Amino acid sequence: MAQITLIEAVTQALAWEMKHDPSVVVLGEDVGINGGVFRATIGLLEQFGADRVIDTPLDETTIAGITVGLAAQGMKPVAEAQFEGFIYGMLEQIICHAARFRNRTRGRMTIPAVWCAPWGGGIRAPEHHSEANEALFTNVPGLRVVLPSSPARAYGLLLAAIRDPDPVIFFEPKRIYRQYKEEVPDDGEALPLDVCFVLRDGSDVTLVTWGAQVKETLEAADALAAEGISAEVIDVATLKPLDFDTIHESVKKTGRCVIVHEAPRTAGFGAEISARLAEHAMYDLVAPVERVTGFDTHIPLFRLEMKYLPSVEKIVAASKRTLANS
Amino acid sequence: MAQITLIEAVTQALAWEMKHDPSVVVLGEDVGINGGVFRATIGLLEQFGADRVIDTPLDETTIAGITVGLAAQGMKPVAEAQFEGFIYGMLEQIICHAARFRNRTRGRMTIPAVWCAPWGGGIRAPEHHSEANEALFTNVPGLRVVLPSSPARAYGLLLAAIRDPDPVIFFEPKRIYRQYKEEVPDDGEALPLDVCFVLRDGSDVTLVTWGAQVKETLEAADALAAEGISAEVIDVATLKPLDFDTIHESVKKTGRCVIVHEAPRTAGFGAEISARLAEHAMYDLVAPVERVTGFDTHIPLFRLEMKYLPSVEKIVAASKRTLANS
Amino acid sequence: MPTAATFEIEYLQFLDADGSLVRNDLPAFARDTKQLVKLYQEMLMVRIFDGKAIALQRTGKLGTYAPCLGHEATYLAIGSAMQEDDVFAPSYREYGVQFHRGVKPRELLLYWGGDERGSNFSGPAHDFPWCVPIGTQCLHAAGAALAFKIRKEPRVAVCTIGDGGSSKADFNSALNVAGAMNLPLVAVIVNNQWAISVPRNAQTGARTLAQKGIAAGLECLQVDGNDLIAMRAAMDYGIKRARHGHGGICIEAVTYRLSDHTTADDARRYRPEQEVKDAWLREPLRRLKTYLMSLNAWTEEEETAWKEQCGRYVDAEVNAYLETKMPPVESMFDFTYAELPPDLVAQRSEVLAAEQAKSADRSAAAH
Amino acid sequence: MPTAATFEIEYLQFLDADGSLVRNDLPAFARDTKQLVKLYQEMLMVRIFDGKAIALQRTGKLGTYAPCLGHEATYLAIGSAMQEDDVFAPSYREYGVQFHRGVKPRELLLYWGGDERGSNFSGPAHDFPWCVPIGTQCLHAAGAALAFKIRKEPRVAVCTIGDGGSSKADFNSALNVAGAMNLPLVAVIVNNQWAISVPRNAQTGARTLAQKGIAAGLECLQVDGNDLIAMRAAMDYGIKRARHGHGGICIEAVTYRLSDHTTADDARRYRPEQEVKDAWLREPLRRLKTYLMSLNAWTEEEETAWKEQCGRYVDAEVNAYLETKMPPVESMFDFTYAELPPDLVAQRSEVLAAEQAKSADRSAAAH
Ligand SMILES: Cc1ncc(C[n+]2csc(CCOP(=O)(O)OP(=O)(O)O)c2C)c(N)n1
Ligand SMILES: Cc1ncc(C[n+]2csc(CCOP(=O)(O)OP(=O)(O)O)c2C)c(N)n1
Ligand SMILES: [Mg+2]
Ligand SMILES: [Mg+2]
Repeated sequence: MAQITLIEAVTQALAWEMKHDPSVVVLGEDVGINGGVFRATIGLLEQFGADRVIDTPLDETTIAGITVGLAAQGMKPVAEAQFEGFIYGMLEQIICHAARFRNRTRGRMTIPAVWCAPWGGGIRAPEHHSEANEALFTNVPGLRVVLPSSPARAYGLLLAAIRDPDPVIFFEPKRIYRQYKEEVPDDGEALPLDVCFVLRDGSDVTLVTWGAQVKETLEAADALAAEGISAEVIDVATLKPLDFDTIHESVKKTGRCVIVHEAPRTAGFGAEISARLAEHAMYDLVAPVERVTGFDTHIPLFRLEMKYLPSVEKIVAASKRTLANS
Repeated sequence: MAQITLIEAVTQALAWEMKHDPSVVVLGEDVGINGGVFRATIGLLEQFGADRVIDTPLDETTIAGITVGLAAQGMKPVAEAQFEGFIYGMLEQIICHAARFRNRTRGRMTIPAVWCAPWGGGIRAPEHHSEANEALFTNVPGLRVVLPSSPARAYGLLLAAIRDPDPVIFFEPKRIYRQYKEEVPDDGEALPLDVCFVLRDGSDVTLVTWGAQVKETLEAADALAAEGISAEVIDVATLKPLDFDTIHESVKKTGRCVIVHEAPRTAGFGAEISARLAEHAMYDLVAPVERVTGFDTHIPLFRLEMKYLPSVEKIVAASKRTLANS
Repeated sequence: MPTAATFEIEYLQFLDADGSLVRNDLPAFARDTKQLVKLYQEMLMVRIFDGKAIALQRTGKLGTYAPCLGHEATYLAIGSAMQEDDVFAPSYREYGVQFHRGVKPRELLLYWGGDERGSNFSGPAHDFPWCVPIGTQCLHAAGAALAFKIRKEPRVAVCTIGDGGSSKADFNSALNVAGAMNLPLVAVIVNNQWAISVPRNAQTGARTLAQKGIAAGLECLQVDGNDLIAMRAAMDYGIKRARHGHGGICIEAVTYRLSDHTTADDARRYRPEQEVKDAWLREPLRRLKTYLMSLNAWTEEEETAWKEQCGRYVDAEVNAYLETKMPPVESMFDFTYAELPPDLVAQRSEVLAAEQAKSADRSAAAH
Repeated sequence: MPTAATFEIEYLQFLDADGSLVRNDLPAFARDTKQLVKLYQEMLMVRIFDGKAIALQRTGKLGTYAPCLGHEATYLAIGSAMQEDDVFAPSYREYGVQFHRGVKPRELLLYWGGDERGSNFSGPAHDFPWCVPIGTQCLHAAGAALAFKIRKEPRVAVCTIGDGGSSKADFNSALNVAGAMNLPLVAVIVNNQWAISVPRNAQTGARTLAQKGIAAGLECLQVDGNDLIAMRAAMDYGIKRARHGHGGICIEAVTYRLSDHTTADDARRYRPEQEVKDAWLREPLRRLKTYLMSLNAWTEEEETAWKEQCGRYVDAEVNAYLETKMPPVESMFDFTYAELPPDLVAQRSEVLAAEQAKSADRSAAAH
């Protein structure tokens, strides 16, 4: 069995599902002969033809709107925004229609579609290629918001996203597209879309994160371990609907929580997790919740972007503060 | 001095500023001869002419984009989305450009523009006319998000919004457009854009809200008072940037906090306030924070919408829970 | 200079405002006067329903309502030209099309009455629901057309949009993708001259709205939208081309909004009375009636009888609407996802508990 | 059938691919060979800069870079036709326009080098910065044009967009509002045949891209974008009309992207080599050079000397770029708002403290 990267896992999942479900089509800019600017769709055109691997005109409004139309008429479209920073033209269709058709029509018409986009910073890209804008979607009822952080989870969660009867926003952490390889059996096994993944058990502090920050967070856990601090690491994976129980169980055990994400802090999705802890885990917490996040500024162009993103250092420091405080 | 409603205060502020600053223009759909579908711009066309009160083609992308262009070239545009539910076509321009021009150009080019929209539910309107989607904007650096809840604050905050050198999202709680009248001197006095307003002093519990829910929250405070419970009521007014100090000071005093908003709960802006309390006021809180909000569903069409919106009952019940818990 | 491209847009009319034929190449369907009578009857039914709906709103029995007074010919032409398995993507006032396709007046009333169940209607299950965000439905139709093309189904997607909506980015995107992918899309611009208070000329500098299709490389046609025969001929032409793989078309139906924009609007604020008076001289029913009577295919007696029949039918539908029970409160949760996630399950039972408590109180109070 | 409207789109070319005149009505400016020589020199300078920038990226001294190889004539025509107080709204590769308007190569390099300070450039302060979200700049130009109209300033706004970008909703919205409001907007579609890997024909079914303007009621013109003379004549025409209140124009400049899309792209994945070879035969510099030499207005010696001069100039700019210090870390906060709100003040000092701590550690370690 081959070892593959996160982005290869995305391709593998697309190929599996297209092979087994003729209603699945992929559409977007440069997804065809070019195989996507990150090669997420490489080989699909050759395998499935131009009817199912569709290069659209350059217009996100078009992509989002025909995706809704396709899904409403029995197809299962996987629409790509070339970068998360170009998804804004899709929002009217996603928020007004994809997220609402089931409710609007009392279930008569539904939108089983996936919107994919490379997500997040840290790859020295030009402006608008480094956003973390998941908070645009997490307050919208009817959507699922998914962010895999490993090849295996990318494969299993994307399969689940495509099979899900409701619209799913699937953000791909581009910074770790090729961070490492792992064995991902191409067996069509989906992963659940409603659970957080505990990546590392610990007893002193719970580190909650998603996307590319899983890398720094796990490294921080190692660093803490070296100092005798046992950190539990949770990859939220599906932000919406949120599996709060898994996070709560962990905090009951550790009494401490550090939330890590690269989006700006204020009204980032970390706030929801922190809020739920405040509301449901107040008596479990022995120290205030900490958030290690991007600042409330735009992510800078790449000369400074690493100063903006959460770092192992910052995560370690925040974790120690939760321990100092008690 | 005349007594005016909230929407009349909006018109009064627009007229004052247009009279005193020739660079101010108003643009949107039906803002001209029709005076806006809620009459927010009534009389402005007659007073200031078609060059400054501009009926645009029916396209929110157009409105938002030319607003950025106008502002970048020395005008102070006030752009109207006819309803908050039609603002999505404006997001690419607001998020990618209005919010970023100052940063992108190191201050060379700035966007002193205001985006207004009637906001929120409860007026028995058709679909898409009742959203509370402030969370789309509160995670976006570079924006201000303002929600007045009285005629006087509508007047003072709108003046401040137009004069502010940065882009401001100004949501008008349409349900209370005509709830009551009060004296609002037309003196061009702006109110600060960086403070919460304490509408009622109290010692037992802090009720934090914004927009139309200020009405129910004040009524809830009365109801609580009748039972001997003293509730402090805070109108956040400017959600972003957030004046957390005022909220924190109040919670230091009361030890309890109930956050009320009509947007869906998960990842609504209430989460940010709750999170900050968890992080900075943990030792002040004697009971878990409560959120009384819209459900994580779409606001229903009007037959059920009042069942969706926060009510005096729900606010009172939540407040009592915070007292029971301690 | 050498010429890169030239374009011509034709104007189609058969029946003038007075109901006389302006050309003699009547299409086949129009020679079947029975069918014309049937369509005229449906137009009349729509108009009677429309008036009734406004009355309901005025008496507080309906929410805001968008009338379709003056659009009847355009709508019945579209409805009758489409096949059942074609897909229709409307905006919010194309009742004539929808009634013809099986949507019930009671369902329409439920929708404007603030009840989602109205959009779960008896028309074709593949037809799109009413669409409030202007222009967005056109891309749904384009997506449907793409699905047909992918699945090699001989089906056509039809969308309607207003003159104002023809300015919306989405509409132009829909035309463009239809041209780029050669999709079976029939886009009809229902140019009723007004977008609420904004006149057609403030929307664009284009001489015709039909020419919006030129930008997308589509066939373009301007039609007298008050002339059922011309409008039906245009639809037959466009649908046939599309169904046979010859691509999309942009049809401008020139008509007039004889009513306020909605019951929440007062057109007298912005529209000259004289313009409306003149428009009444061009309205679609009168001219078709004149024409049919000139053929002795329709009489005043039949008209009176039919109006009464429509009245009874509409009244029955209105009563069915008025008798519809409130939707259960939990229904606001039940269609958010196929399966309710834990958060929603909790919120749902919270609401149910509160409701039960209340009714308990009420019945307690009753005793 | 009666005709509702007809349209014609002309194609403008003076110099063919071999540098011979195809028409004899040379515009006045083109008779001034000195000026043509100067513009040719600027085109050459842009090309030399372009190659240098690619080399910088390949050696890790620059981030992703978008070359403009092949677009030089279009860009210099636009730049030289505009007045200083006109406003330019580019996408991301219109360096020829911008250099002509005073932007420094070092600033351009700073931008692609990941430093916001590059957009605070020495060109006209009212010119828009590079715009990555495709199409959005066209509405900025329309807004600028509206500001000019409101203030009654005889200024023109010029925007450029790619063939791919001409599909973007915003572009069509910009054309439409320009037509509806009669704005002084000159929209230039730089049709270089490719949008990354998507060929022009996959973008639209329209025969020309110029005809996108017909939907908006604008003047439309298709031009050989590799012919400096034709392109400049088209710009002069469009700008003059706009400046005198006759409204907007949509100009399609037909050219070719001789390079990869950006340094992150590999066009060999999707584009036939032969097509590129053929395109080189039509490229803009060769034909203009041939023409100028045929007039004895330019020699190989001058060419060599000028190339060396460009080389020295570009090297100096590159060094200035390479020597630019890192921006201070706190600068990431300082331009978020005119005045920093408390949250940002706190976050800013947090960062500064961390930086100071680090450098303290470092110097401690050093001892
Ligand atoms: C995206 C969006 N913006 C604004 C509105 C508010 N609105 C509803 S109808 C309307 C005018 C539509 O005019 P037109 O397209 O000509 O259609 P008509 O109502 O005349 O049939 C407007 C502005 C909306 N529904 N959607
Ligand atoms: C809104 C948006 N979507 C997608 C992209 C990614 N992207 C950057 S350039 C490009 C192709 C542009 O092609 P074209 O408009 O022809 O301009 P060219 O690069 O050929 O000059 C794409 C898809 C973007 N920058 N913005
Ligand atoms: Mg209309
Ligand atoms: Mg191109």
